[in-house]
Amino acid sequence: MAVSTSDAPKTRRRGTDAPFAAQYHDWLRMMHLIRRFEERAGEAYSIGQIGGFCHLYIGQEAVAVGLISALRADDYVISAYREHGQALARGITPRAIMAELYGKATGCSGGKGGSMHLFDLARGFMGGHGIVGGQIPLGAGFAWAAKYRKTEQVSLTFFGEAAANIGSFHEALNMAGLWKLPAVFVIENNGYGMGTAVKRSAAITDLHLRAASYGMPGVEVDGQDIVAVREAAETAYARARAGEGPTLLDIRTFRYVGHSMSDAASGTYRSKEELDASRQRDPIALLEARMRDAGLLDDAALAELVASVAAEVADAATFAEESPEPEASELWTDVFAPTGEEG
Amino acid sequence: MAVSTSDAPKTRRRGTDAPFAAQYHDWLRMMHLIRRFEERAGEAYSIGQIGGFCHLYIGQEAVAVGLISALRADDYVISAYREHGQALARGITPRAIMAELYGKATGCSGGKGGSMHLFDLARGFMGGHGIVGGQIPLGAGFAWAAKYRKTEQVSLTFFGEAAANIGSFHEALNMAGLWKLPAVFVIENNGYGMGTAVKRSAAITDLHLRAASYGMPGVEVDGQDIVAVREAAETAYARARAGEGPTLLDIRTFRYVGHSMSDAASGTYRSKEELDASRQRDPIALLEARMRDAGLLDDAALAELVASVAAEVADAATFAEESPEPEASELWTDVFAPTGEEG
Amino acid sequence: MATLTYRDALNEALREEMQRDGDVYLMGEEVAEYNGAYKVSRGLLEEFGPMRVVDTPIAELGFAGIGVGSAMTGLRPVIEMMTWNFALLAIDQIVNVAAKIRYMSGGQIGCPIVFRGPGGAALQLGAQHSQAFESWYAHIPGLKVVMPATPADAKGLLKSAIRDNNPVVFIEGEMLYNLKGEVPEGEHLVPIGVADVKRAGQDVTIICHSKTVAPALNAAKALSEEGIDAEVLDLRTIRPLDEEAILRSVAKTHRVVVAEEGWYFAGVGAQIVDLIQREAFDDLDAPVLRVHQADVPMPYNKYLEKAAKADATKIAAAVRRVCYKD
Amino acid sequence: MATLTYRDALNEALREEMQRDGDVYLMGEEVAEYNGAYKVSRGLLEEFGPMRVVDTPIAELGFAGIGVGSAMTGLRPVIEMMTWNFALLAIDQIVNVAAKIRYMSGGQIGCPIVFRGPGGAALQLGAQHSQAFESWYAHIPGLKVVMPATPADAKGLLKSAIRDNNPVVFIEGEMLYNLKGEVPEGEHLVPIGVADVKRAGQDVTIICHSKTVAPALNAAKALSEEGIDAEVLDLRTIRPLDEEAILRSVAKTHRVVVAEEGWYFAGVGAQIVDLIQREAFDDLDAPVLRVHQADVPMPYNKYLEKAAKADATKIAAAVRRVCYKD
Ligand SMILES: Cc1ncc(C[n+]2csc(CCOP(=O)(O)OP(=O)(O)O)c2C)c(N)n1
Ligand SMILES: Cc1ncc(C[n+]2csc(CCOP(=O)(O)OP(=O)(O)O)c2C)c(N)n1
Ligand SMILES: [Mg+2]
Ligand SMILES: [Mg+2]
Repeated sequence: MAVSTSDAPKTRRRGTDAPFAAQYHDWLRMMHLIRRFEERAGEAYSIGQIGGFCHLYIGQEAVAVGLISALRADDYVISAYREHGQALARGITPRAIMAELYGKATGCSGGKGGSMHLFDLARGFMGGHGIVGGQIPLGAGFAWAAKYRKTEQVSLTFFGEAAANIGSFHEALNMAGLWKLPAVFVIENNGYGMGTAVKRSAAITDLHLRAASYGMPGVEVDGQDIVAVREAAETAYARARAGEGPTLLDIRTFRYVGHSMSDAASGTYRSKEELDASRQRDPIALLEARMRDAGLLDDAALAELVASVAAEVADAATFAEESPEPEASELWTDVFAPTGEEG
Repeated sequence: MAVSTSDAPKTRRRGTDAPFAAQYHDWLRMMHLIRRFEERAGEAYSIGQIGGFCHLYIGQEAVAVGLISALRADDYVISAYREHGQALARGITPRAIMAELYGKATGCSGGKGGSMHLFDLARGFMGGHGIVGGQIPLGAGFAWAAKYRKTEQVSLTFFGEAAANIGSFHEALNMAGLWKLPAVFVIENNGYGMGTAVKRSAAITDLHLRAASYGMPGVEVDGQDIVAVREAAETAYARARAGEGPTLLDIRTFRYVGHSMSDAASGTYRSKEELDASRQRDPIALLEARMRDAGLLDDAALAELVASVAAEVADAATFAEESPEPEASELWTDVFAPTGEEG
Repeated sequence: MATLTYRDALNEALREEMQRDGDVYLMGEEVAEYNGAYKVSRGLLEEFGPMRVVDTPIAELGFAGIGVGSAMTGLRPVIEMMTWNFALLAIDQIVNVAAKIRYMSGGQIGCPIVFRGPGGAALQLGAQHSQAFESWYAHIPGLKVVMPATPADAKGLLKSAIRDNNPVVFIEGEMLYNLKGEVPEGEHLVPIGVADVKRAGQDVTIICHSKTVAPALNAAKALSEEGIDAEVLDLRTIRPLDEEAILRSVAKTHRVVVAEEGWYFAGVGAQIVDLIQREAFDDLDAPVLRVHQADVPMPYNKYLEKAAKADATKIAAAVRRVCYKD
Repeated sequence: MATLTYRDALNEALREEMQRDGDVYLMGEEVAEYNGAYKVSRGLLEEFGPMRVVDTPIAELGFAGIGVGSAMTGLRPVIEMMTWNFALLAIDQIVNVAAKIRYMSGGQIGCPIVFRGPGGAALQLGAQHSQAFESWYAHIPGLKVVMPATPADAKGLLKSAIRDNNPVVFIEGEMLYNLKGEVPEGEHLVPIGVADVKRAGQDVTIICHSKTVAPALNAAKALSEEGIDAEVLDLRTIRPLDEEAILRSVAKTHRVVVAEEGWYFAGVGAQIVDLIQREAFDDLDAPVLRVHQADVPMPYNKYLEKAAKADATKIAAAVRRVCYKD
């Protein structure tokens, strides 16, 4: 793996197919599930069934699936507010997530968290955080805990490229590098922070080079090619579990939609042309082509997959709609730990 | 000037003497003045004439004098709490500084600031700040103001190497690089943040390499050789005034004393041997040798210089002792601007 | 007078002050090309250009410090916090530098800066995005804290804040931006530190600010039908607090309810209670009661959120209690 | 009982709890090899090693977040802030994560963490190093705020804080570290949320905490010679506040002075006044008065600093006024 102290950006290209072929179907289904889920969430939002802020993941599916599919069940995952896709990839059910977006008692945060605050402790899914960069030190903290307990767990932290300019990024990566924590820091580089393009917010645009400040490898990865993402993930996890320290991945991807439901996909800060161009390397289409080439997918199989995903998402929406609101008394619970269970 | 994206540390060696020979005497006198002033401040502190925290600059004199001697009168200087030397180099009188340490009304901050908060707006000396790293965005702000007003002023920001691990360093340098601000960021790298050696606080010890994250040159400089410091300063200022943007200087120096008056010079975290070794390249002795080689200094001249410096510091101490305390009413002034002078 | 939204009133204040004084500039996330996350700065980039309307990276601590530094040299920055929740990252520069630099420098260095943006809760934004921090900033000597509730006050107070030579924490409200009202054109200055009687009344005083002003007026309307004539006093400025206006009203009504959006413990209302019981102890016919957010992080669910928030119903109930009419 | 300094009582609490529970670790600047900037952690590195006594870079936001993250996995970190002034840089992690994570996650994820270090002013450290922020933390639901005034309480409360399953803001005092007192050996637990009558009295209640306890006792001593018998109530915990203990004392004395180190506006004292006038309105024979820091940034000059601080003289004067004896 390239250490980032040299100038040339390292782009991980499609790797050999062999090792992963058996998992393509699962990956493809999960990417379709994420996309369909997000489309449905967008519909629900636009008719007021979902409130607050809602940030969709459409276009970035290969990043979450490629990275999370390679994790151990006891590893930790943490992200920002654009985390529906990562939550699904980590195995939280569409029902529990959709119900959370609806604010229902059956949601994965009991209706108290919402779209930006999805949690599932049993799956090591640690949120869902709304303050840009705030999850980066937390991710380093999970890695610290893994090192403390000698469990060889990995802590996987997702954040947007705009978060690479905030102080917590610098402080957390320095300590992670200094202490060789088993952490993998993922810049989900979709090119924009709200309406601000990378070149207007970062003094350098090859963000993987920042790894050099922290004594860790920095790798640029093609985020539309799930195989490239998966390969980068495995290298980074192996390094982390071996006690060799953290890795910074700069994963280049695209956000097909607006920053949030209240932002247009194109217009003010990016052109329709740019947006259309970005869709040319669609992560789902790329994997489908790869599978067809390898004779692992035909129209019938794809149709069946798409149909089952649609059904699962429809079921999740129905479940969310029919689920009860939290009890009024829930307003007052979960502020403090139940008494009598001191450590 | 070397851009820091390559691995090899660039150490600026003694430059040619010619261009600066005329200024050696002033530099030497200022370095002696700083050292003698700090010795006297230390004495005053130990008998309770000075209170609070007191961080001495002994050993680092060439850094302040080399950098500040090359500034224009209308440039800005800002530092942390170890700033007596920089305040003197910027021309604040020993009387006004010593009086401030004594908390007297005649002090450069009216007795309200103290050792950590020396100010002189007329000289563009903007403090004296106590929160590690807090002055770095402020220094970028002076540079922003210079760019806004098109004045070709430079903003010179001093901070310790331990401050290079805090978020404000990252945020400020990124914006300075992004906006090509006329700023020079100086890591006064004395090897320790309180009791913590660089290698225990930073994931990489060649801190000038961090400049690569911000698209600016990063240069390692021999901070005991005032000529090397001065040369690095001139290159960086020229770049800033030309609108080419900021520079990060990693200036290697030594703190001969403890972190503050309440910390021993050696013992707990560094050995007597290490401390003695560091004194082998004393910045004052090095310049004296250079001057003697060039026939610019003899024993008589040196004795005279030392005597006049001693007299000036003694006068400053007497002035401070005899100066009045601030009026009791001063407690309530300077919280808000005088009314009636709205902008 | 033109009828403007609170948003456009702020925009007008910014435009007028930037036209008036070349040292005034606006800096923050998405303020320029995006016209502001809440469109408060619409059109300003076009009119004033990229040096005076400046998009920043996401680096609240850094750009707050850059703003403070530039103000130390005499510029008059307006630093937009996309929301005040994010200002927690910048609070060191606001509290340790902006609020103290004049004092620490013995009066040499001023800091004429405005930090502005929406505070408090909107709708279903969850715990991290729904916080009212005015009591925190008001706690700090050296800061002024301004919180307009109407479009006219928004314009007049922002203009005064920009001309003020001290750091001003100017807290708006996402839920107020679309509020419409009459706004005087041009040179309309509302002085900082002066409260405003939004409704005169005899029986009880409802002290409120920002987002609790409208509910207080609604409560007063409802109560008038029950024969309770409530005075609604809008603080407009939290610091310096208009103590005279508060005591004047209390001397008239002898009963007080303080309504604020934030949490109760050491909130703004607590300070007002302290003032009243100290300075008007014998005027009071009943203990002062407070209405505030439920003492929990803000929940996402819309019904729980509604139950958590201060509203007209809760204000009216508190008024009935202080009038012993419940 | 052994006589220990407040510093050594804290050290004993840390040592005992680290011996008791392998999930407890200490992290912060200079806590390990340097034995702590104020030597509170002396000897702990030696006994527990570098994974459990951890020196950090200067990165308050980062290591506070690392602590919070590790607590989310069930570890029980004690995060030392070299002083609470520097915690302003970390306050986003304390307020937006530690205080809210349990609520936002619907009760799934706890955060058993202690943030500790000296708060308030020492001697001549200037404006940026002399601030008391307890009212800020106490404002936030989800945080507990503990401020012991004696060595025994320091040990007993720190042990309770470390065993508490919630985030605890534990504020010590540089000026208290050398204070000596009797400290029970071993399993000495002082419950969080329980105030303590440090001196019983009949005529007036002085409510205080942390650094105002000693001056309150001195004032009470002086006042007793004037025939005023003052009760001194040490809050010990700011949040949850022991409201019963306060109201019990007020019901007895009918007169109250609240003394705190920090600024007045929306300070802890304001909340106590709010409580008392609401719950004990008819018990009060005089308005509650408050003693606090002058409403200015802390000056460096020693005489100005002394004049700015709350002390026994000011407390005694306030007591005379509430007793109408001045
Ligand atoms: C500290 C902070 N500042 C500002 C915001 C408002 N905000 C939310 S998302 C966002 C853009 C983040 O962009 P990026 O990190 O690239 O992530 P993306 O949205 O592209 O996934 C901003 C400015 C915030 N939530 N937190
Ligand atoms: C934010 C913050 N954290 C901690 C401190 C306490 N502190 C004061 S100086 C210092 C060490 C700084 O070392 P360095 O930056 O190398 O400067 P030097 O003292 O060596 O000149 C520390 C930890 C502080 N003042 N501010
Ligand atoms: Mg992005
Ligand atoms: Mg240092």
